[in-house]
This record gives sequence, C-alpha cells and structure tokens, in this order.
Amino acid sequence: MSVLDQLTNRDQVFDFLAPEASPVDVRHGPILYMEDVSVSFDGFKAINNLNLTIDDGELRCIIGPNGAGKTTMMDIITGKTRPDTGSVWFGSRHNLLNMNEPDIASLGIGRKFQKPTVFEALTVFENLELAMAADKRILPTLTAIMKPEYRDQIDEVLEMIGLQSLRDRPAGILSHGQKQWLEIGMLLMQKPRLLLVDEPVAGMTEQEMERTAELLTSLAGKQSVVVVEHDMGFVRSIAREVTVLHQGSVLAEGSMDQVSNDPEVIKVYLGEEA
Amino acid sequence: MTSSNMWLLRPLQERSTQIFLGLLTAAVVVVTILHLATPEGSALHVSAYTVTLLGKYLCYALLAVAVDLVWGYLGILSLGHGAFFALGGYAMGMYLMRQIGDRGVYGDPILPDFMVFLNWQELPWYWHGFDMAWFAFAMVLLVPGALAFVFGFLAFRSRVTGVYLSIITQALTFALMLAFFRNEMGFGGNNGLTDFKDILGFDLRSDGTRLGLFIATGIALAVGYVVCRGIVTSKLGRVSVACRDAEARTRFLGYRVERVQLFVFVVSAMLAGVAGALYVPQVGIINPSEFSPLFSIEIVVWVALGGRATLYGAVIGAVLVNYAKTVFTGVMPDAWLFALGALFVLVTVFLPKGIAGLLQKRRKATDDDGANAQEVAA
Amino acid sequence: MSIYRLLARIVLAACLALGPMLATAQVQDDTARDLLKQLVEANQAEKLGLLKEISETGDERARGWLEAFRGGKLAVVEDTGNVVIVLNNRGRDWEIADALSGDNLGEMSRRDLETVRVNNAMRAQVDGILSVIDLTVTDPQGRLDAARNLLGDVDATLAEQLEARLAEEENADVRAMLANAIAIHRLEQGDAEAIDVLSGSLNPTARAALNTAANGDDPALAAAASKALASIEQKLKINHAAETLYFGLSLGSVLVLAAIGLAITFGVMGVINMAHGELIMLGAYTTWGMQQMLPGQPGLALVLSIPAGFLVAALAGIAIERSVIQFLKGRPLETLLATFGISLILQQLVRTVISPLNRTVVTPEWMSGSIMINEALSLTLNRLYVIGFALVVFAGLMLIMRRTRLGLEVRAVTQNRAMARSMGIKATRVDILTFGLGSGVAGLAGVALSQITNVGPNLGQNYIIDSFMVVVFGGVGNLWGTLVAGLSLGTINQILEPWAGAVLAKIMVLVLIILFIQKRPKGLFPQKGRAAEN
Amino acid sequence: MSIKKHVKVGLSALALSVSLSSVAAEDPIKVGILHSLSGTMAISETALKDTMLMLIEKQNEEGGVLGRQLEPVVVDPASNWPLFAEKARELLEKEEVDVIFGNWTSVSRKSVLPVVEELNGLLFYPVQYEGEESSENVFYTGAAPNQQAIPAVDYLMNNIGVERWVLAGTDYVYPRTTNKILETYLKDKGVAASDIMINYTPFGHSDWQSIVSDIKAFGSAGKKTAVVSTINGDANVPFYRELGNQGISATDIPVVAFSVGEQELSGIDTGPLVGHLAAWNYFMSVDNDANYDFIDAWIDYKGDDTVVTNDPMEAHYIGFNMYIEAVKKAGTTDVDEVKDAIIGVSVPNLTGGYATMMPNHHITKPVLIGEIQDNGQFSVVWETPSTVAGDAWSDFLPGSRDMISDWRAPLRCGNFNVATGECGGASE
Repeated sequence: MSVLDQLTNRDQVFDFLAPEASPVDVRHGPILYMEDVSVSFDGFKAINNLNLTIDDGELRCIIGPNGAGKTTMMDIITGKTRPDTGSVWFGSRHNLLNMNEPDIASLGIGRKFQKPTVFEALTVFENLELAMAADKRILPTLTAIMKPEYRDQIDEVLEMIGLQSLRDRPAGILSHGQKQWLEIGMLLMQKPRLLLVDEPVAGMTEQEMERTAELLTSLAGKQSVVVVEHDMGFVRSIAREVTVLHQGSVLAEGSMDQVSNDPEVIKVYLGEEA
Repeated sequence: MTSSNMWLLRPLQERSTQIFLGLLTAAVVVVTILHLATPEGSALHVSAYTVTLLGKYLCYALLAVAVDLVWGYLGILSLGHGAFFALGGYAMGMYLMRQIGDRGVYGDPILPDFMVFLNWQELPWYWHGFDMAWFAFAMVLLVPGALAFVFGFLAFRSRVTGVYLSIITQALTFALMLAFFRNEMGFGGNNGLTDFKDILGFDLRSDGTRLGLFIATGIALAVGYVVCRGIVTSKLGRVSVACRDAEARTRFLGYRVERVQLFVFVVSAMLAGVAGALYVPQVGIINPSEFSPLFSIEIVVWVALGGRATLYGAVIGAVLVNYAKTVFTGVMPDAWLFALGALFVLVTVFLPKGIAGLLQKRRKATDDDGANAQEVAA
Repeated sequence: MSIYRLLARIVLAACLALGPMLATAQVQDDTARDLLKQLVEANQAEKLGLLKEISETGDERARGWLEAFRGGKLAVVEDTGNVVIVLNNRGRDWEIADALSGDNLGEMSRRDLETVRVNNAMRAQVDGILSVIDLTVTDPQGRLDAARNLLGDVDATLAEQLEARLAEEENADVRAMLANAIAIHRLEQGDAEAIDVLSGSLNPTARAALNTAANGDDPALAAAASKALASIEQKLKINHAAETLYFGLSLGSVLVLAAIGLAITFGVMGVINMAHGELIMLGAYTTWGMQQMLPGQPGLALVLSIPAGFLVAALAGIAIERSVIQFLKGRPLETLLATFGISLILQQLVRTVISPLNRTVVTPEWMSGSIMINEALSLTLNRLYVIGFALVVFAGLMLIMRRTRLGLEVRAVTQNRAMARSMGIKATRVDILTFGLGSGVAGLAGVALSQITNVGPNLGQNYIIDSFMVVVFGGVGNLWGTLVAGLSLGTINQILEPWAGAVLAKIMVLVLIILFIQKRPKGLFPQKGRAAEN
Repeated sequence: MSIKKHVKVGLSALALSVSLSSVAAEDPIKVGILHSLSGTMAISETALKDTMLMLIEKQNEEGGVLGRQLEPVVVDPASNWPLFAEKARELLEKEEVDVIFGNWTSVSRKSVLPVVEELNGLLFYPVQYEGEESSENVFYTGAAPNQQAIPAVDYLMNNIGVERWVLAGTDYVYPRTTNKILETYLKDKGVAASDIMINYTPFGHSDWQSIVSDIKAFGSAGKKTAVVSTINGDANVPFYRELGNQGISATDIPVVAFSVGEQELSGIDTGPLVGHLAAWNYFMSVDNDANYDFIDAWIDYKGDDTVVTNDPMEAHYIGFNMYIEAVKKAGTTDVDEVKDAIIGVSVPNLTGGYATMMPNHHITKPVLIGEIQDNGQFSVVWETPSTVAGDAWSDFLPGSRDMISDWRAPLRCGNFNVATGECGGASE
C-alpha cells in the first residue's frame, strides 16, 4: 500500500529519483537518436537500417514479434553489440558507438534484461548496494564503507519494490517476479537518465503488473523510459507512444490505437498467429 | 578507524577468520614446541623432516588460497597459477644461488656452477641485483605480479573468458616451462637451481633455519588469508562475485569488469609468488617442472576438494591432498595416481562444494560468503 | 677398398657373362661349410676375402648366406661346429636351421651358439656385392636401386663393366643412374666433362663428388664444379621450400587428427575432455594389440585397427560420458577437472595392466620409406598416409555433420539446447552419440600416431595441450576452423624451426596463439550471434 | 639365547662362513631404494628397483652380510624432483637406512645431493651422467663422459673414418655438457668448426622431419658423417623412425647413441635401425657366463622371458656388490668407515672384467660399442683394450681442467685444484 501512497504524492518522496545534473546535453532535441543502424549475424540481418528517436522524459513502448530485433537494439544502445553501420547518439554530445558498457552505464543509461539477471549469490541488499550510484573505480570500491545515508537510500528502494522482508536473503531464492522487481530496483539505484526495460512484467501477477505500470509511468518525465513488452494489455496500460519493430526496422510508430489499426502491423501479427 | 584500512581490519572481526587464524597459530606453536622441547627419541618429537614437510604443505596452502581467490570469487579458472608460484620460486632461488658465492664446486665468486661448466663468461644482466635480499624479495612479488598484469591486461581487456581463458593460462605456463627448460635462458635448464647454502646468513641445513622458515610460512599464510578475506568481504569482493555470476549485468551497472578482474588476478599472482619463494628454500630446489600444466591443474583440484569460494576450504584441500600424496607414495606407489584420479572425479561429481560444503551443511546457512559458495554457478 | 673392387669386378663379370647359369650352380657342401666356418674366426680383412670366395662359388644358396651374414644371423654351434642360420634370435633359446641343407634344427640356447660378427663396413661390402648382382635383375626398379647403391663406389674396371651394362640397359632412369655412377668416378679421376653429366643431378652422392672436386686443387675443375654446384643449389632451394611445406602439412595433419575429435566434444557439447589424449592413446594401443593378435601381418592389423581403434575409443568415450560427464551438464570447467582425473586413471591403468614401457608398433612395408619426387625431394610414406588419413577423416566428419540426421540434431543442440529439446530431439541421445563420435575420432588419431611416435602411457599427454590450442585457435564448434588452425600451426612451426630451433619455435607458436586469442577471443572462425553468448 | 656369542662370531674374521649357517642375530641392514615408480621416469627406473630387490634377495639367501640380513626400504619419488629430496630425507632421517641406491636423472641427483651430504648418507648412482661432480657421500657407478662419449668418438674417427659430426641432444644438462666436452675434444683433434653441427630439442620431441633432413643435407658434403646422439628416452622412437623413412641407413650416416639401451629398443621396431650404434659399458648380448647367469636370474625373477637387462642394471649389480664387500672389509655399516673401506674395492662386472672403486668415487669400466640388431639387441663391434677409470672433472672443460677429486686421507677433497693447490674450485 505504502508504495501506492508514495506513487500518488511522489514529488516530495522520490526526490532521490530526480536526475542529478548529468553531462547529457538534451537542450536541442532527443535524448536517444539512432540512425540507419544495421547489424547482421552470419548473414542474418538482426537490425536493418533502424531509425529511432526517444525524447527526453518520454515513455516509449516497443513491440514486435520474436526476432524483430528488440533485444539486439538494446544490446546496441548499451554497447554490448557493435552495429555494422549507422550512428547512435545519447543526447547531442555522446556518440555511444565509441563507448563501452560501463561508460554508457555511468553516463546514465540503465538496462533491465529480458530474463531477469540479479546476482543470485549476493543478498537482495547487496544487489542494490552494488547498483548504487557511487565511485566505481577499484580502490574506492575496495575501501568503500557502508554509510548510513546509503543504507537509507537502499532501504527506501527496498520498500518500494516490496522486498524489505527478504533484505538479507540471497537473491537466488527470489521468485521470478521478485527478481524482476529487484532488477528494477537496481535500475532505480543507478539514477539513470534513460531506462531500457526489457519485458518487465513477464511472469508477474496482475497486481505486480499494476505496480510495475505505476512505477514506470511515475518515472517517465524525470527519466526517459523505453519498454519492450509482449503483453499488449500492459503496453496499452502505460503506452503513450508505441513503436512496432519488424525484421529489424521500424514498421509503424504512433499511439497505441494508430498502430493497432495499421494494416501492416495487423498482417505481421496475424502472420505470427497463423 | 580510517576508511582506507578498514577493508583489512574487517576480516579480523569475523568469526570464521578468527577461528582459522586461531587454529593456524595453535598448529604452528604446537609444532614448534614439540620440535624444540621434546627429546629426539620421544614419540611426541617432531623431527626437522616433519617440520619441513609441514612447511611445504603451508606453502601449497597459500598457493591454493591464491587460486581460490580468482576461481572462487572471480570465476576465473586459472590453469597457469603454477607459473606464478614457480616465478616467485625462481626469484628466491636466484637469491639463494648468489648467496652460495665461492662455495660452489668451481669456487667461482660470481657465477653459479651451472654457468661455469657451460662456460659462460659473465653473469646475464637479469641475474644482477639478486645478491641483495631486498631486491630479490621485491622481485618475488613484482615478477609474478608483472606477468599477471600484462597477461591479464590483454586477456580481460578483450574479454577472453571461461574455457578460453583457462586454456591460454595453460598455454602460458606450458610456454614458460619450455622456455625455462632451455639452458640458454640461464636458469639452469632442467636441473634448475639447487645446492643452496644459506638464506639471510642462516645456514639452510640447520634445524633452526628450517623451523624459522616454517614459522615464516605460517605467518605468510595468515597474512595472505587476511588479505584475501579482506578483499572478498569488501564491496570489491561483492563486485567480483557479481562479475563471476553475471558479468554483463555488472558492466551495465557501470563497473569496469576487466579492471576488477585484473586487480584480483594480480593480487592472487603475487600471493602465489610468495608461496613459491617460501617453498624453494624448504625443498631445496626449483626447476621447470613446477611450470608443468599438470601441477597447475592439481592445485585447482586441491581447491575443489576443499571447497570453492571459502578460502579456508582451499587450505584444507591443499594440506589433505599433499598429506595423502606423502603417505601414498610411500606405502602404495602404484595406487597413488589411481587415488588422485578418482579423487578428481568423485569430488567434482559428488562433492561440488567440497569439504567446506559438508561443514556448512552442519551449521545452517549463514550470510557470510561461505553461503555464497553454495550458489556458485560455473 | 681394393679387395671389394676386385671381387666386385669378378662377380660382375661372372654375372654379365653367365648370368642364367648361376642360379643352378651348386658347390660341394663341405667346401661351402668350411668357407662359412672360416668366416667365424676370420678378422675383418680375411672376412672380405671369404665373402668374395662365397659369392664366386655362384652357389644358389650364396645369396642366402650373404644375407644371413649381413643380418648377423650366421652362427656356429660351439660344440659341433655346424654352421647354422638363426631363424629367430629373440629370447633365451634361438631357432636355427642348417646353413647348407636348410633343415630346421629347432631351438638351441644362445649360450651354445657363436654368431659371426658383422659391422657396418662389412654390411656395406655385402650390399655392394649384392647390388652388382642386382644390376642384372629383371625388375627395372631393382636395377635402379642397385645402380644407385653403386654411386661413388665405382673404380676404373667396374666403370668399364658399367659402360658395357649401360649399352645394354634400355630403361632410361637406370641408364641415367649408371651414367651418373660412371661420371662420379670420372670426376674423381679429374675428368671435367663428367661435370656436365652431373651438373643437373640432385643426388647427394653426386653433389658430394662435386663438392670434393670444388675443394680440390685443380683450379679449372674446381671452378667448373662450383659452377655446377651453384646451379644445383638453386634447384635445391625450391625443393627445400617444397619440403618444408610438406613437413608443415604433415605436422599440421597430425595436429588436426589429434584435435578434430576434441573440436566435436568441446565445440558441440562444451565438454573440456582432458582425457582426450588418453582416448588417442587407447587407439594407439589398439593398433599394438591388433599386431599382437595378427603376428606377421602388420599391414592387415593396421587396417583392421582403424575400425577397431574407433570402436574402442568410442566405447571408452561413451562410458566416460555416461559415468561422469552427464552429471556435469553446463559446468564445463568442472568437466575439465573430472576428465583430467580420468586421464590420470587411464594412464596408470595402461602402466599397470600393459606395461610402463613403450610398445613396439611395426610399420608395414607399404608405409615405410619414402616416394622420390626427385633425387633431392622425397616424401616420407608414413606421413603421406597420415595426411591422406587426416583429410579422409575430416571429410567423413563433415559429411556426418552436414548430411546426416545426427549431424542436423547435433547442430540443433549446439545452437539451442532447450529449443532442440522442445522440437523432440533427444538431447541425451545426441550427447552420447556426439561424445562417442568425438572419442572414436580420437581413437583414429591414435591409430595414425602409432605409425609416427611412441606408443606408451604418456602418448596422450604429449598431444592434449596442442589439441586444445588448435581447437581454440580455430574457433570452438567449427570443424573448418580446426582444419585451418591445425595445418597453419603445423606449417608455421616448421617454417620457424630451422632458424629458431625446435624449442623456441614451439614457444613462439604458443605465444602467437595467446596473442591471437587476445585479438580474436573466439578464434579464427567464431560463432556469431546470440547463440554464442554464454 | 646366546645372542652375544653370535655377535662376537659375527664380528670375527669368520663372519661370512659362520653367519651363513647362523640366523641373522642383529637388526637388519636397511637398504633404501629411491627410484620413481610412477610418473614419466617410471619407464626406466622401475626395472632398477626390481634389480635391487633381486640382488638383496639373493644376498639374503647367502646369509646376508656380517650375519645381518638386508632389508629393502622402497619409496616412490614419483618423477618429481623436489619429492626426491623429501624422500631421501625420509629414508635417512625416519627410516635411518644405511645406504641408498637410486636416482636416474641428473636433476633428481642434484636435488638429493644436499640432503645426502647434510645427513651423511651413502648414495649409489647407477646411470651414465655428465660428470662435473664428486661428492663425499655419492658413488657414481654409471659412466662419466670419458667412459662413454670420448671412446665412442674415437671409434668413429679411427675405425669408421668420420670427418663430419652432428651432435644432437635433448636440451638438458647431460647432453649439453657431453656435447661441450666432445666439441672441445673434436676441435683438439683438428676438426673444423664448420664440420660440427649441434642441435638441441625439447624432451619428448616428436616431430623430427626438418632436423633429420638438415642432418641429411649436412651429411651430403662429401665427407663421412656421423650423428652423436644424446637424445633422451621417448624422443628416440620418432627420431629413428624419421631416419629410416628419410632413407638414412647406418651405412650412410651412422648414429651413435649414449642414452639408447636394450630397454629403450624394446619399444622400437628395430628393423630399420640395424647397424646404428650405441656406446655403453655393458650390453645384454655380451657373451659371458656371469652375464648369462645374471640374465637368467633376472628373467626368473620377473617371470617373463622377454625382459631385458641394461647398463644401469649392471651398474647397480656392481655398486651393490661393492657395498657388500666394503661392509665386510669395514666390519660395520658405519657410513664413514664404509666410505673409506670401499675405495680400492674391486668386484667382477658382467662383461668378464673387474670394476674398481676409484678415490674419486667413480669406478673403472670397459667401454663397448655395439651395433643394433634386428632383435633389439646390440652386437659388440669394438671395445676398449682395458678398463677406463671414470673422470669426475673433464679435461675438456675450461672450468674443470685442473680439478681432481680424491676422497682418501689426507686430501679428502672432491674439487681439488692442482693449479692453485687448494681444495675448492677452479682458478678461473
């Protein structure tokens, strides 16, 4: 319940979620800008000159059949995969193509994997601790000590994702849904400018879904959020702008209604079911 | 206390570490007393032979701890740690060779015997400085450290992981073995370095020196253990576990995985070097066979037997296996390899958490890293 | 060597004159007997004389006696003084036959036998005599070899005979060889024209003759000789390059054979099978076992051990898979440790059950020696076969992987285990078959290696690391990668070896691999895409 | 009962004859056997362990020595050099053995040496080695370079007329030193540097293609060429195979090997090798009754009539008998007394002569050159007219030229320098 309350009057509660002054320059234009991006594995074109722009503070849903290249797209943005051609810009200052994952992450792009990945050997608390925005170089990390204020931050997030009770249990014992939440919690600890959320509600109960939906919408505005999701219901519940990917490039873009009436899209999806 | 040394002190407040240190100290003290206080004949007496033997086990234990640090907590299965051990050993060996001075069979004040009879005219440049203890002891740390740094830098930067890494660490130690076998290298080729006389002015043949070395090894093990423990209980330790279990995730959290790996790898290599350096004066010889991949793999098995990602497990494993070796090679030589082989198989198949795992079954899972070991995914 | 020349001339004369009649000639047994008896006590010089007499008898058994003598099989029974030929000289008691009648006299303790001492010098003499005789045999190859044996051992009189022989000889190669033989003799006499004959020849003996001439004191001759040598050196360079390439390929093919099985188990199943080397060893021991079972027919045994070796190793492999590896799914590094244990056990098993000593594996006739491309370049047969064998095995595997149901399933499982399962592929069955296949191929490698190196308990140890290097270098899960990697590593090694020396060459190759892995962490032919992400 | 009497008698001059009939009255003489029974060296060393057990058994049947039985103590250093030192210490400190017979490789000896000297033990070392060593506590019953390499080279030079030399060896100390010695020796004999080719390969080297073809090329320079091989154990099979296949027969380029004996040959198809040479101080084929008896005893002991004997086994045979004689002579097993007593002791060897322990702890040996036969045996083609005394310090190495070893009083020095007149090293 408390979560819900906080969601309603979030302005004073979620102050730590407010983006700190980050080097990202969004004064003119979008926070993420992908142009003519292509990548292929052994001849198979996973991404086929894809163009995509995400505006600052936008909440964007990306849907598309399996193999449409959704995850590969995220790999490219986060620096895991290098595209064969094209350019990817974070704000108007940072060319993501010549940065590696840690740089991109510390620049303020957080990512939640399709299959929830948390550190199963570590406790829930430790998972969040590692995620916490901090000096992440070697020696500072070695000599780091747990300051009270950090503790509070972590506890705050713990509460939000409703895992207080499991605070000191290894994350390995969490249920699928709980792992999803923990991972989202880790995202929050990172204080990112742009969140890439891959299938956040897979394996969640209705109620969990609602909370997720509320959380994500609440983030939008302060952070930019990109959600990849199969669950149309969920998409509908949060979507403002939807992008449909097919065979590695944008098939349609617009409001949920627009795309769902788009004949192309229908064909693709019917094709899927048939 | 200042935050900078906190990480080293933390382990000392930890129960498991206190127990370990307590037992280790007790063992060393008891052996010392039994060696000095009891008469030669008596049943209680611990002979110099046994002392040296135990000293050797402790060296192996330190080596195993070093391997456990990278394998258990970083998920890097190094099949080349014998190389760092041997390099540390050679650094010490070179110092001991220089200490012989003109007491060699040819009485050459500078050149070691093997150089004289292969009629080398002068000392190779890389042998200079090893007549000074401080220099040699520095090299014990620096040489393995440097190798680990260069190798690790290349490997981790280009994200060589898992099996590939294991295989090339093996290639590394194999290449070094071949290199040190070459007599042109100036390390005594197959015969290696031997016939040492004294260390820091103490006669290596005197029981006193042996006891001293044994105690020194005990201390080294204690320190090494605390250092490793300090690392794994620090936030960095948790990060390395993170790298081990979900490397990509760790990257997306903004950690430079390759640097974490490099740091821990180098520390581990240095510990291995120290182990090697203490090993050489006690067994009295260092030669290229210490580089053999087989030996490196054996080390890993000690750790596996003792229990991964619990440093004390590594110690238990190392001591047990080597004790067994000493016994078996005496009583039933032919069975020895069967036993060792069977051990490898049984441990990996039926005892994935090693002996430490058994111990932990006893006490209910606590939240120390011991419990983490149970979550280890290869 | 005048004695030898003398008798060579006489014998040759005899052969050329009354060749056919020879075969039927017989001498009185007692004359023969005491000739042979004298051999026993005679010193080296006397022996030569006696050999001459023996061959002069023209007795049809003479050749047998000479060969027995050559092989150190001619012996005298100490108490009776009978001359016998030793049929089997192994063990405490030797099987003997009467030298004259040829009747088998059964076994006799070696204490009571005194064998006729022979050494390399005398062997050379006998070879000479025999090859002079062989100049008249019908098989041209035989005549060619005989002529080649005479190179450098010709004197004035023999030269004349050879001239005569040359006139009758119609086979071109033999003619050329005879011409060379004569020319070399001429050159020794300081005849400059001889150089023209030899200038093209790559034959080592001819070259030796030219070298001596070039260093001789006759300036004109020396100049001409060194000119001829220079031209030969040119040809030699080319041949040498070709040779190095061949060496590289043959070493490479050995590496490929050793590694290809690993490429399957490692690449497809992600199992790091440290016992791979011992599976190779099993293959080699199978070959040995076969030869024990079929004494006297090493060739047949070898052929049979190809399927046998495959089976033995494959079964062993499957046993390993079922007993250990199946419990270590998805824990590749653990499989490394477990299989390493198995390798130790297998080694010690061989040591205790069979022997710690190396076993003798005989190379069949058709696999020993070499085929001569030209006088300077000849390809060793056993390695030629190995290269061929490696390629055949590789092609076979490719077929299995690309064309058969198993191959399809295997590839499916490699790509995505879960998916393959859901499509009704029995992953377990595939695992068993794959591992069996990989191990079987290791067995085949063993059969091949038994023809090249030791068959002993350490056989596997010597190849396991190299095999891993090849697989990793080539890119896991890619057979082509293994082939290319193996051949290129072999060739690189052989190119480096001459100037770096064997040890350094090996080290360089290892370092090269380490550095290469830095550049391409997934080998020459990496698997791309999400399937490869671990 | 009257143990004392037995002891007295046992100590009396009549010791042997009486003790033959008497039960051993004192605790046995402990004989340590330090040979690898597992690992890479097991191939060679296991046979030596069995040889010792056989000799001890035989001696005990004859009533032991000084009325005491001999008791073997076998340990396995597992081809692991540091373990050799550890096991030696175990033998001397824990088991308190009176004498150790053991070691094969130089490195294992070097590893054991400090221990034996520290604990004042006795070690009999049965394998041909590089020399350049003389320890008060070690007796070298194997050949020193001057008892194997040099005579072999002389034979090739004088009897075969070899002018061009390939010195091929495995890269470790024995081949290195031997080749250094030979190189100097050959140059002293006026061989040009260009006529000497030296090549080293790693242990267990298996790909000999290019090396053999180099040898072939080297041999086609118009001068008689020979290969002096110090190639070690396993590497030999592929080496000889390659020789055969590249058509190099013993009549073209003979190979004389110092590390290939009957046991190594037992793992090789010797057909293609016939005529290649080896230099040893003993061959199984030596036609001599003592030898035949030894072989028969060995075959019976192993219960397998295909087993072979070899040079190091003979060395143990000699060493063991020398020890027994020395103990009888000294009337005790006290190490220091035995050390003094054994010098000058001579016992029959298996080649029909006698071996004597020299003051430098090396023994006299005949040098035999044998040619490989197709039955895996050697036939002797040449031997030194008389036995040769082992040289601890080679005259052909600058470092050791003026060093000698003499463990008799008053000198008692293993590395006496005749130039400086001091005990302790070379003058350079």
